[in-house]
Amino acid sequence: MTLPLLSLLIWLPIIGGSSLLLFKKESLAGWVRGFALLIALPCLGLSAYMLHAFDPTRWQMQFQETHTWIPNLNIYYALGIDGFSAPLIALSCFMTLLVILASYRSVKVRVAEYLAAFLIMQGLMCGVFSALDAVLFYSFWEAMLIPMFLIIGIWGGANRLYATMKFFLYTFLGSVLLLVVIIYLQILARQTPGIDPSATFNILTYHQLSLSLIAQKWVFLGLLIAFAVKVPMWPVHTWLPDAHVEAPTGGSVILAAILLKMGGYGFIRFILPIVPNASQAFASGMVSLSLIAIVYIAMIAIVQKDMKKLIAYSSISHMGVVTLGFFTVFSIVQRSGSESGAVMSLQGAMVQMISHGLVSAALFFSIGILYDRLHTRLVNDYGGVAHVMPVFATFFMLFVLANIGMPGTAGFVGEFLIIVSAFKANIWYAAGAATILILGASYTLWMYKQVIFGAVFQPRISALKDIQGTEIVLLLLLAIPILTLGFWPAPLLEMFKASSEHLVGQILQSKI
Amino acid sequence: MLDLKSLALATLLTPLAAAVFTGVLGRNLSKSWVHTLCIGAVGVASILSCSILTSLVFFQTEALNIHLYTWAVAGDISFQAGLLIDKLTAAMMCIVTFISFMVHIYTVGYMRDDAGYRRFFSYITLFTFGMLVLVTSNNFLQLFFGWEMVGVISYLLIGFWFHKESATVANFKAFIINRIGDFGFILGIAAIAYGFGTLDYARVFSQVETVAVSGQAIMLFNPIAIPIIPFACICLFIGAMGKSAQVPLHVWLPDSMEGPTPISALIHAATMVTAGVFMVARLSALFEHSAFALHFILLIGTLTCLLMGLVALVQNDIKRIIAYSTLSQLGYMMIAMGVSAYPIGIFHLVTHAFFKALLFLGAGSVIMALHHEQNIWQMGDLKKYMPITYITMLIGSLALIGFPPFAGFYSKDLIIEAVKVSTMPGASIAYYIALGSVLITALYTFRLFFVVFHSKATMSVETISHLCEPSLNIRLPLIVLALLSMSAGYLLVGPLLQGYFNGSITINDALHPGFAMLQAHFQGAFAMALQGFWQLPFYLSMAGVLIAWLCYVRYPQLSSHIQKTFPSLNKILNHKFGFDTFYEKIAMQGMSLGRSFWQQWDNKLIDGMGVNGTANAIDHIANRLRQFQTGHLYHYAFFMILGFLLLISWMLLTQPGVK
Amino acid sequence: MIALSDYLTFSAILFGLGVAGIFMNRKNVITLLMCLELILLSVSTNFIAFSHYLHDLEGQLFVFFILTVAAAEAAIGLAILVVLFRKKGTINVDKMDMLKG
Amino acid sequence: MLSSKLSCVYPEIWLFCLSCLALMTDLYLKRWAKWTTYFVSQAALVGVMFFAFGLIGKKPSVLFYNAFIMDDIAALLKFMIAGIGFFVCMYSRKFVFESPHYRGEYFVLCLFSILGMLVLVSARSFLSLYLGIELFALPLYALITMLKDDSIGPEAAMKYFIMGALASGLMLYGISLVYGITGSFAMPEIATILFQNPALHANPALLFGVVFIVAGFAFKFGAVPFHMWLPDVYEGSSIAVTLFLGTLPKLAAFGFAIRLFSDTFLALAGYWQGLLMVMAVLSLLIGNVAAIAQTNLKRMLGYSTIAHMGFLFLGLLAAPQQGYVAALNYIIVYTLMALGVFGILTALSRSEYEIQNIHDLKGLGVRYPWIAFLLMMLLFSLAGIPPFAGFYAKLFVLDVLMKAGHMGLAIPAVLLTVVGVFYYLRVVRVMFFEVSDAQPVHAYRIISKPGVALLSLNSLAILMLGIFPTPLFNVCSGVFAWR
Repeated sequence: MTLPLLSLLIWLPIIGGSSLLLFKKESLAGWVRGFALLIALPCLGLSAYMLHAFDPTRWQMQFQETHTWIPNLNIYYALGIDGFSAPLIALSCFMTLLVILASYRSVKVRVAEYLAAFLIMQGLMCGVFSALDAVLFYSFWEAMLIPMFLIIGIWGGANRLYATMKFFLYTFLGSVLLLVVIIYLQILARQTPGIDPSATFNILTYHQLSLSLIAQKWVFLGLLIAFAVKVPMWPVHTWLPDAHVEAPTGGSVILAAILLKMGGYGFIRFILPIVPNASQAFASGMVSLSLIAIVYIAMIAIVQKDMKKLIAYSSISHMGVVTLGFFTVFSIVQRSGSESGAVMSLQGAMVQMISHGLVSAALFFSIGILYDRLHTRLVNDYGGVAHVMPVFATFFMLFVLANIGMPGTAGFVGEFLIIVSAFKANIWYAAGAATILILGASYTLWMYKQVIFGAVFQPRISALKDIQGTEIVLLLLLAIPILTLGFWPAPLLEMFKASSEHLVGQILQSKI
Repeated sequence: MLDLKSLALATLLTPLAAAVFTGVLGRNLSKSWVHTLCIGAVGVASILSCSILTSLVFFQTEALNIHLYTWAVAGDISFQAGLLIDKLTAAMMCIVTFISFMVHIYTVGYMRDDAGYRRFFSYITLFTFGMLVLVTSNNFLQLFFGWEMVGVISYLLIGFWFHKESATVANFKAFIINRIGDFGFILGIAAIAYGFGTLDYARVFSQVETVAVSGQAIMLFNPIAIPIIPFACICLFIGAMGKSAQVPLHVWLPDSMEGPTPISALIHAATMVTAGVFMVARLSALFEHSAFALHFILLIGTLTCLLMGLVALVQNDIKRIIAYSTLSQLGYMMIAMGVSAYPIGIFHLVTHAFFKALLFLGAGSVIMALHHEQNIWQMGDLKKYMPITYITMLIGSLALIGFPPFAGFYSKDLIIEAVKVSTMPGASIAYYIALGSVLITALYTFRLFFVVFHSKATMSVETISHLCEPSLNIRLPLIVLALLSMSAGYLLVGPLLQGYFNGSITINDALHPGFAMLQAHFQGAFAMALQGFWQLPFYLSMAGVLIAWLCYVRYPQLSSHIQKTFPSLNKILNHKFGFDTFYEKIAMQGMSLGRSFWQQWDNKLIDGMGVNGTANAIDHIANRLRQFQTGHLYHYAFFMILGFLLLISWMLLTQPGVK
Repeated sequence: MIALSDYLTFSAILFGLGVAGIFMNRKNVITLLMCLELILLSVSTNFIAFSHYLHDLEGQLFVFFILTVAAAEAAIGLAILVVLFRKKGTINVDKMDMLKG
Repeated sequence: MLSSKLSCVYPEIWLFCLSCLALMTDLYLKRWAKWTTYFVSQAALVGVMFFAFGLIGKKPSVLFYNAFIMDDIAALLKFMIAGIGFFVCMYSRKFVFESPHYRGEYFVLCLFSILGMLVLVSARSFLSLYLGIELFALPLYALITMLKDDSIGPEAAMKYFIMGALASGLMLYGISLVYGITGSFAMPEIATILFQNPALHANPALLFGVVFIVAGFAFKFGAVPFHMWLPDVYEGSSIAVTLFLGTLPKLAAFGFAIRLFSDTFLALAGYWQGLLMVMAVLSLLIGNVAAIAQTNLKRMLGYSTIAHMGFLFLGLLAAPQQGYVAALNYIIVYTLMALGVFGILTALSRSEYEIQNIHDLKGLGVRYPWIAFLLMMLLFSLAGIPPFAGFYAKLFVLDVLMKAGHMGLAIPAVLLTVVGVFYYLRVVRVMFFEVSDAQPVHAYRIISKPGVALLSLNSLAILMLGIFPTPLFNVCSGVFAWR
């Protein structure tokens, strides 16, 4: 019997996290942290093993597990990963570990609940990325909201009541239509001859369904609302800045690093392969929305005074590049006639997701480090931090550079590939995407300048202590993959290759 | 002897290792360890570069073009990191490592008392690595890597004294303006990838003909399409405009003088800012296929050359004057590129590196001696106190104005000749402007020189009492660079015109015969220098010197009189032609646009009306609904009956069977 | 001979009066109880009429049960009324509006 | 033969006997009255559970001159009613005992009401149906006035009473019309007549009758527009009574629905489905939206009940077989959730200080983290968020609904669910996020260990039924299998 790797990745943290809830005494906090690490580390190990054992040359689902769950409705506990999901799972495990590490310094109250929430969330995130059954997917997808809601609500900032409600309702509103679409598709699957009647809720079955254009358009819109809110795309992005600002550091990190990626993942797992014709029909609209997100949101980021809000807007802008990468594929193929450009675009978008996950997390951790010390996120409350926290300033510089897409950091790879491939579609797409070079640099470096540079005017800044111990480890753990990806993204791209090629093949096949 | 690959790798990695080592462990090392390590590393790199050059020139080693590793494979394009070592590269490597070496030595003295001593060394050594990556790249992507890397280090170094607001504003500005250039650059790379399917120089160059003939074009708007090569060239050149500070993307360079003087010499005069020139030369095979792009380059180069020279006339900060001079000289280099005289442009790059580094270092020496006073009007009569600085500065100035047979003479004269013989339309205008700029160059150079060294001393007595020559490690680079500023042109002009760059720079002689004609007319360096005394540029520069002497030494009131006579001209020049104001306005507009996006659209429209609006509407409806629940039994009963009637009528209206 | 429809009309009128009484009366709770009785009586009339015309005894049987239940209902209703009066001091329908919204 | 048939009514007989016994003990055993009444009641309910469980899976049998049927659905519902009644009594025991207004009749009335429910779910004739309904409703009117000293209790009781009587009057009128057309009270016979005479379908008198009966039925569920009593009654009764009202009647009403729609008027499905549709949409809309504006927790839960009944109707109207299965699953899960929520509120309340407002729960997450956590799970389940049972119940309903082609109903249903999420979250928010350093708003009762264990069992059951929804679903489809 083979190891049920994916199930372990899902249930180990969930069960472990739930058991943490038994140790609520504040005096046990140290043990609880150790125990949480003891759960998170093997998970990371398992995910590393998964990446190692994963065969990137195959697009088929790997490590598949199928068990009966709700047989009356043909709902199965079906798991499996392909090149798209494997790195995202690893990223989830990695980020949770970092969040636990970060909690050593920044979380002092209700430690057990805090760590439990994150561990449970880790399991759910892995579940989202590995579920092959649509209902299972939806269950994980929605269940994720609960721990996040609590994290923001309990450990969040002053305006958390508004932010949590907004976060939950916004994303929930998006996903209820997903449920309707899932059920609709499974009804269709039942009626379609030649479809395995026992797999009518399977996402891969949905990929094979043929749909009329009008049906595709409705399905597209239903799915779009769910995923666009999560990504988030303009104009349904307004929950993110509020949620980020109010969330504790760990919450912001997971929100930016993983939650947003679930939206992007939804696009490649659902929208593109299930309704390719509708995607094509709406592609130019989607591209426009992405470009608006890139430019408009970046311009908003420029005028932000709150660091977290700034990075939140920056996240939206960067995710705009991802959606741009997804939806330029159609015109790339149309203009250049070759599929390889489209493959590059998808690969670029996926790399952008991973790199943005790392970079935004790193930035939020950095802001969290400052926040732990001064308890303010306003740019103007800082200045001259480099004098007293040189090591921190160095790391922060690296992350800032990664955020503005500096070659040699992870942030560059995805943006570069998407600009290069978008050029094949339309020069203006590429030009629009490339504005992120200028605008991104403007707001990020402006923040860096205000916070890190300058003279020290306030005594409380001169009293700051530089980072040490776990904080250095934390930032180092983020810096290493950011630089590695920047200088050698080949393995990651290789990971996405077979799946991207397969996906391009799928979306070019008319389903009408 | 080691093979070229190992040599090149060693050249690249030695500075990197030293930089990383000092960067990570610097705080635990003593100052002498740090500078020994860094100077050693750059010295080694410099020697290795020379040996590469030697092996290419004297041992006729084949140029090296290899892949080191695959950066990524995406779609059908394989992005690889690699090395291209040919004579152009080797020349650039030598210049970079050598000037860097000089600046390293100079820094020991200049930054002696600075708290960020170790950091500074780490940065400039890393910069050397970045610059080497840039010049040794064999593909566009790696070029961009180096390009951005030096940009970042330049950013860090301009803001080296980050406690100064002006420094952090300047480095922010520098970065953003460079990013505008990068915007073009990356689109250019994308265009190359689109048109050629590869980013490898060699493979791109080998396909240039095919692509040019194929008529592949980029659709801008529906009827308007631009062929791929001109488009790519223009875009790439926009990148070069950012890095090489060409009008209108030049505004960052004068501000970058906020950084310590050694980096002004190294980065903002000798090496990084010339990267754009290098790039155009490197890609000559591509640019040769686009007359349009060459015209564009010529136009931009000419504008930069003239306008920035004019601005230099009214500056009062010693470093800023030299910075504007750098801009003007970069304009010259671009003019050379524009008329397809790439080797001459590179030649000017080399000589300029020597004498401009010299001038900056000399200025640094003056600034040090005067305790960081940079206003030339607070100086004067320094020749008495600083003879070595005086002499080396004089040599540098003469080289700059192109006094035969100093280095600048050869390169500048050749550029002017090349423009003169160019057959491009509009080249004649460029020629006259280039000539005029010779006069301007001489004027601002010697204005600076006379005011600083000859005019009456305006410093306080106390300052004067401390005035003395700087220490040896500052004097040494000055002297070495002065020697080179005198001799480099004489030594190098021969090999240059005898085809040194054949094979690494492509010129279509049929279309652009200028360089070939110059080669044909060349009769030796000495003869050329002699001829130089009888030619127009010489007289113009002498006139410039004379005017400067009259205005600033002989009749010091004259300059203010001229200023009063032409107030509007003075105003324009003092406003630097309004470029800064223009950018500020754009930035302000952008900010207010962003604010309105945020407050009007995001907060008011999407959130206020859309999100919260929906919530409020539902809340409102809810409160309305509550009012129906009056609490009165008779209302309840009434609604019940009403509902019952509703059900009945619904059934009667909608159901089949009941007609 | 009285036709079935006459009975039905009669009982419908009774029923309508009962229902109308419930939502038109705003004064006294006791009136409401009476209206309820009226409704039950109208229903009983219906049952008996149908029972007669269908020649089926079950309908009349049903009426017995209705009468029994009506008695129980009235008992409970009056009991509640007593409590209400004790707690509130009034049995005015208009005054029963503490619970609303 | 008789004995085996009689065994089908063992639950009712047992319950009736023990109810009387409880009444007696309460009357005569002064000193131990509280406990004996309680234990007798619990024994009664356990007995019903035992007998009903034994009847599940047996062949349907008909008794009392076709007035009473014992089939799987009846057995299951009886089992559930008794089981939940058992929990209701346990949850409310402490609160009830401590109340200064305690009367032994509390348990007795509960038992009699449950007896009515048992009769109702087994009804095979309109006569037994009517008697069941009245028997189950009349004790409730009395219950509502109990355990309280204020005037809103009687007010709520009076409103419920008048409205309930009006509703049963409407229903009786409907029954009389149906009787007049078909000449029968027996449900299967009416069904047969309707199947055999399609011409009757267009008879306005019959249709009026159906609408009258549906109105009576909708009143029991509290579906819009027959819902007005529900929030008032929830608010006006003592929390222990709300606990009873909020759970058991829904199961009984479901039995009513099955008898009505499946056993009697199946032939008229095209007609009553339209009615259910209107009521479902209105219930979802008004229930969810009006709940938002509430500050009183019980009232809010009342409106939320209305919304849930709307969702249930969606299942009922969808399709005969699968629709009932989904609806049954939904009602069972809903009842368990409501049981948990009201149970926790009852357990936390003290008779002198009942939990009334949402605000009263402020800081519960700090002082009783575990209880708050359980309540949170239940609320998320009510909101329909996976992995709790509430979501899967909704999923099954949506599935059948859309399979029946009612896409246009599914979309408003899910959108209104989003509105619903808002007020459930608000409670969670109050419990966990609004931490006040000031004195507690409300001095909660300390819940005993066994009490916590019971509540945990209840809430975790919701979680487990979410993670493993199949067993319950299989039971639900099992009881409809023979049809």
